[in-house]
Amino acid sequence: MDMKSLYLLIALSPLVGSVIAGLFGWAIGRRAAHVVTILGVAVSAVLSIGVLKGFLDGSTQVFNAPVYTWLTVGGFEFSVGFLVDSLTAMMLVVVTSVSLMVHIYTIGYMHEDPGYQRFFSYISLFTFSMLMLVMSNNFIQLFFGWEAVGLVSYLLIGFWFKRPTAIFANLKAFLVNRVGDFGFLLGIGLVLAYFGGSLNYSDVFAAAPALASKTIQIIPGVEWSLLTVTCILLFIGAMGKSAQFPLHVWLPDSMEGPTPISALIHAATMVTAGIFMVSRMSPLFEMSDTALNVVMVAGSITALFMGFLGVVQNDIKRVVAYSTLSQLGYMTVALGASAYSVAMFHVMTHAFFKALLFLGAGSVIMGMHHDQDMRNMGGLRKYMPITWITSLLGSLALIGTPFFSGFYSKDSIILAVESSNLSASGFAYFAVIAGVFVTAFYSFRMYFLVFHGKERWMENHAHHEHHGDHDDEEPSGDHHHGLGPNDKPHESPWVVTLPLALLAIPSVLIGFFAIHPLVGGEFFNGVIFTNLEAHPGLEAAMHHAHDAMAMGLHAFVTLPFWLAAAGVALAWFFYMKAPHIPAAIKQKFSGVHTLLENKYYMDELYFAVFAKGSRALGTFFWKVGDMLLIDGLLVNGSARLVGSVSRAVRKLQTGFIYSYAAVMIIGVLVLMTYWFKPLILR
Amino acid sequence: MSFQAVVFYVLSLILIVAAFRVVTAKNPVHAALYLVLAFFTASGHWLLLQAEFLAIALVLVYVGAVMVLFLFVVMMLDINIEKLREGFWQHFPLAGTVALVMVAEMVLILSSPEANLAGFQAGPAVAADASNVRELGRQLYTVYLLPFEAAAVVLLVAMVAAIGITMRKRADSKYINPAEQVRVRRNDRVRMVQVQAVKPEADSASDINEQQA
Amino acid sequence: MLSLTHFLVLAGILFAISVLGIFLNRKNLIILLMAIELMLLAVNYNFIAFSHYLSDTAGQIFVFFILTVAAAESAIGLAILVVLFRKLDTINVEDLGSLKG
Amino acid sequence: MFANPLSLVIWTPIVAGLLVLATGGDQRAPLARWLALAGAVLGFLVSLPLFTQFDNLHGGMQFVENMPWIESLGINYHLGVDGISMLFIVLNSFTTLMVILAGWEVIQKRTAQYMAAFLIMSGLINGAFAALDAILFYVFFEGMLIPMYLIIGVWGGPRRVYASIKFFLYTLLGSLLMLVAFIYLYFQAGKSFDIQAFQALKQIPLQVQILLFIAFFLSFAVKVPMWPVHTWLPDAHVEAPTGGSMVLAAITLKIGAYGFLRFALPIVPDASIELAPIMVGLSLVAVVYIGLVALVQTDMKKLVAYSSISHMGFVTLGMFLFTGSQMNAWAVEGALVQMVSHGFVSAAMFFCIGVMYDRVHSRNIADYGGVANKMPIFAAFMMLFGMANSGLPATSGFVGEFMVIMGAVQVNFLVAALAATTLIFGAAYTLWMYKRVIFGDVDNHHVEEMKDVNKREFLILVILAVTVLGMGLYPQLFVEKMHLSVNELIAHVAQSKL
Repeated sequence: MDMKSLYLLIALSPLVGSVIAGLFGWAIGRRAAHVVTILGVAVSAVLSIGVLKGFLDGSTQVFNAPVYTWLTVGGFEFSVGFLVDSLTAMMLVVVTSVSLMVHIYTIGYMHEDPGYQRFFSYISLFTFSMLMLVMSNNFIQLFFGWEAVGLVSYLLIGFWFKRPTAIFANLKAFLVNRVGDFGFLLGIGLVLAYFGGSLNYSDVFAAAPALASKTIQIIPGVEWSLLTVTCILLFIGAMGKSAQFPLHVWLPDSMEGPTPISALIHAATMVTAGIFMVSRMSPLFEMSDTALNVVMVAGSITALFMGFLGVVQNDIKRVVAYSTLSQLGYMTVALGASAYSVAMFHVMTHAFFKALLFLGAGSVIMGMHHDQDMRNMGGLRKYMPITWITSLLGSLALIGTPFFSGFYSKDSIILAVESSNLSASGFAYFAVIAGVFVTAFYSFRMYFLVFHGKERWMENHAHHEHHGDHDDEEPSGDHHHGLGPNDKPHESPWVVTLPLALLAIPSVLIGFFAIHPLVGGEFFNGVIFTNLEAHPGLEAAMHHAHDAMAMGLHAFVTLPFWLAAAGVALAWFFYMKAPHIPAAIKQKFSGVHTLLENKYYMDELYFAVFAKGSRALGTFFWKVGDMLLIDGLLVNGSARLVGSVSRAVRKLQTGFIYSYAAVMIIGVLVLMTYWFKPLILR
Repeated sequence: MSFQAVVFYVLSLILIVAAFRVVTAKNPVHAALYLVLAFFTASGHWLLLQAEFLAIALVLVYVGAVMVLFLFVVMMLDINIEKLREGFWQHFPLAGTVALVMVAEMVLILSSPEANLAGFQAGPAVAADASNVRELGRQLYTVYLLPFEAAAVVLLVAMVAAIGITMRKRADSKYINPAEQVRVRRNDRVRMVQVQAVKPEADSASDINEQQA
Repeated sequence: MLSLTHFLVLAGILFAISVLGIFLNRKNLIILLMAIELMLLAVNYNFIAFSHYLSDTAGQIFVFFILTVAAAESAIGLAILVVLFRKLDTINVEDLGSLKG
Repeated sequence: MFANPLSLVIWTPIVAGLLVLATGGDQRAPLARWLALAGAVLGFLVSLPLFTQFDNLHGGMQFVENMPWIESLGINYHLGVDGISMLFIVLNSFTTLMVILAGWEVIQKRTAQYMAAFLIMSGLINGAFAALDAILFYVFFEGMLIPMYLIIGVWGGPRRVYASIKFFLYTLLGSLLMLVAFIYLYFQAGKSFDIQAFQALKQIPLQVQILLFIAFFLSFAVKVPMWPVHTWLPDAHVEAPTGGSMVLAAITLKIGAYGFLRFALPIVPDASIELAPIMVGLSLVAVVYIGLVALVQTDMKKLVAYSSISHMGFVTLGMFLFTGSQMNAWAVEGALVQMVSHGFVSAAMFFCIGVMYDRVHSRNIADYGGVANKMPIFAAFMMLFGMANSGLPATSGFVGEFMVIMGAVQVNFLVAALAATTLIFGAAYTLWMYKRVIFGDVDNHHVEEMKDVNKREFLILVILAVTVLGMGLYPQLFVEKMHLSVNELIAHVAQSKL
């Protein structure tokens, strides 16, 4: 089987599963639906692992060939084609393995949901789109995968379309993604227009060096470097997809969707598409420092400020969501420091432990009968041992405890940022360091609130006041008002705990083993291009990456480790020893707290400016522009004008002869004077 | 002042007074008679201009026929004059000014040098025996034959129209339309009926009484 | 010596008087018809004067045709007057406003 | 295999229409319907050889027919079709078939006349696209209005009379000046109304060219519709029956844009170049301004009507992107693809609204809510068409817009940026409408009683979905037909005629 059909099989098998489950789901029943989809994803997972192994031991070469011509116009040819190299191979494995775990997990989670087959069809359709995005060898197919992924996330967030908050969140997600795609499409336009007239990566990267100094006048008279504009536009696309600072508002709301998709889409795969795209475009980004600065600033803002928000959340899924946002910020900062391989490394490790945390949160929610409010939880470690252990491992990986995978990737990022010479690297370094403390604090706040301390669902069940968030229950059939005073949360079935265990392993070990080849070694050579002279950031990270064990041991003396430890200690002290202190702080700094509570009022700002603004503008254009001016004045206006003119003229017909005679005579007189004017006035 | 000028001015004076009286007469009959006077003076003028045939035609046609027609109509319709005269004089100022302006303009135009009317000298004296009528007749039947025939048609049309408009169908006339008589068919008029040759017996007499009752 | 202007001025005055007539009696149709006859007379004047001074009989022939037309016109005018009177019992122009716009 | 396919494509629907008309009153409605369906299918089959036997390697006119019609004036029955117009004839026959199917049980009163009107209109539209003689084009161009006027006027909604009169007058007034232009050109081209003779004219001073362009602009801008003269379209759509809306959106708008390509650009190239910035400006207004207006509509049909104006704004934008005197090949082919794809997508959207209207008899978004609970299959199809309407890749909606934006970036980045905002507005108004209508809980008892699509509706939805997806996944099939014709047009327009 030649490589092309192998890759076709990898890409298309989830699609086949999705189509069968989607169109014939009602016919083949629930079991067959999930079997078919899991089979599809499993096939592509196994094959992808084979491909990755091939790349690791150097046996498979880079594959770059078109599959079919989509469109030829004006001499240019657009085709759907595959480019599989080490970067793609890694992403293939990440996407397919996480997707497989989520598929298995969903069997348990969506057990009673009526839209069972539909859900399975959607998540395997998502896997197909993600694979197409990752394996594309040109911008068109990348854009196709980009939008298809946006569409499926729209479908999945709004999966329970009965819930008004869900359908609001999915519209918001799609539109914000579309804003990102708007910038992305313009970036592709520039690439097509100026980079040698082709959209294949290879040709574009070949044409890029020659355009280093080329400038473009978007606003007449202002010269901007073409590369900077293109890279910033492409990054806008990445911002939309990976929820970076200005376009991050949709990710927290996307928790409306069922938990499996939060794990799959909003933690592991879709949100990393932006990071993948930027590292794929590394040859372009390397040539424009301003773009890298923009990337770094956006990343650091997201990393730090979204971390703060994680601290005040009471809904378990939202805490994890904000932690995703913050970790994405870390990856973007790494991109900014042109440490693309480190960013991709963090993508991989993060995919595993974040998916683990999400699924763990999902299993806690199932245990608590779909009550997501952490204030009703506590001391679950006695009832849900596996979930407890795996969530603990996930949290440890997240905060970067040495030897865990999170540590290796996060610390490499910190090292890279520390030694980056970009103007924004100072602020970025501060943000990243402060982020470590904040991440540690909120992740262990969650850990202690959920797994340790008193079983609060018994005490305050009486006054089950309505807490802030409106998205707490899913209407999926079963009763959803949390545990009664005397119910006991039970451990989730094996279908749920197995994926947790399977995900826990890579969350702990993968960092140790993968740091050397990915960061230190030449796994990404030829794929990711880093201009080390100009941007030394990666140098430091690579230097440490040679010996994982040494890096781990050395960590105990470095600043990030102590910050993390301080974060954990503070969280333990606040939520175990003296639970009244957080409430006191909340009173004292109530202003700050409400600010954080309302997510810096970003949502309200966007809603007011964009949603209300465009509606107001639209109404103005419609009412004044169309109705009043064009319709009222021109169209009906002219009709009324003709009417009134004819009414006026009608009065002239008096019906009496003498008035006609008089008019005739006066007419003669006027004519006479007019014609003979020269004679008369002589 | 040659004799002609004197005659011209006298006749013009009469003409203008007559014309003025025509339009301002209270009684339409007076107006008609003044108009007759105006026509007579006009034919006098035309004789001055050696247009004898037309002068006579004017008298014959206009005064003879048209004015008679007017008088006939005026007499026939009993028009209450007072109603017609209401507000007669209140329009005079406006009418007067319009007329005056018109006269003034004409005079100005005619007397201005550009109109070089002076160029029109009186033609050579027409030979004594030259007959205006023969000349006119020759022209009519040679050069203007078509317009002449057209004029004849116009008159015919006028005649037919006048009759057509004013014709009234008398209600009581026993006029029979011969075309309808011709179209009558046999069975419209004749009907075959089966009648018994024998007179029915006495018993039927009682029926007749009943019918009459 | 009589020149063309005399006759033209006279015709002008006649024409002006008939205009005066039309303006003046707005209600009496017959006077209106007479004023029109007067106007035609004025026009004939001009023709005759020009024909005389240009010694070209065309003018006179044209007057001949004007006479025929004038006769026809007055005939039909009076016929309409008669029918009008028969229908509406009045020839007062005020009452004839039925063709109002 | 056909002697003259073009005449067949024009006259078969018309004859079929007359036959259907002959079936008379409503008691024989089924006969009228089946006859109409046969006519439409025949019309479509006859138009297929145009597509299959079309020679991609020949840019000029194909299937040409030329017979004298009125010798004294030099007008002849001259037909011909090239890469630009052929697609529309096939699209028109296809849409007529869809419309006949769509209006099957929906139209109860005067069914025969309804079906006949569509068939006759289909013939007239084919004529307009195939005509190569100016007067023949004008006759079909005006003739096309009458059936549409009747369709809106007779089977329309409450304010149908106002809408149909407005539609008719708007288009008619627009096109009168065009006739004047034809007559001027008639004399310039030495007593002949042949369009190719017009195009071949060499010396036309700029001043005259601008006047001619304005004449063509007035007539075609109304049809497209471009921004200031577009207000007839929402009214016409709101009042037209489902079938009427489908044809109006799918085909009649294309005549205007086709007119620009066939008349305005080749005959008066210098004026087109001179006035291109204005046209681009108007098109951008159409994309952005109308996009925003569509956002706030409360009536579904009005919303889709405004959205089709916004999409057609892309078409006119694509045609008038000049770099120097060179038209942009990308943008022109993008415009043509956008026209064809908009034909499918907007017809499908109107059909969906028609399906819902047949069940609830209301077009207001507020009267709906939670339709997905009752009509899941329909909701899936509407999702596909909604996504196509907002230009999602892999659907036909994306192809045209993508090519126009790519062309626009080469010409002027700001223009491309403004045009690209359609991605956001398009998605915003379509999906917001979709959310309020389809998603959510069942809103009221009307929605409660809605039954899912029946066999006939399902068939139409499947066919339209196949076309929309097919064109999205493999647009090459359509684009390769138009390459040479577009290149010839570009080369022709590049030569100045001053």
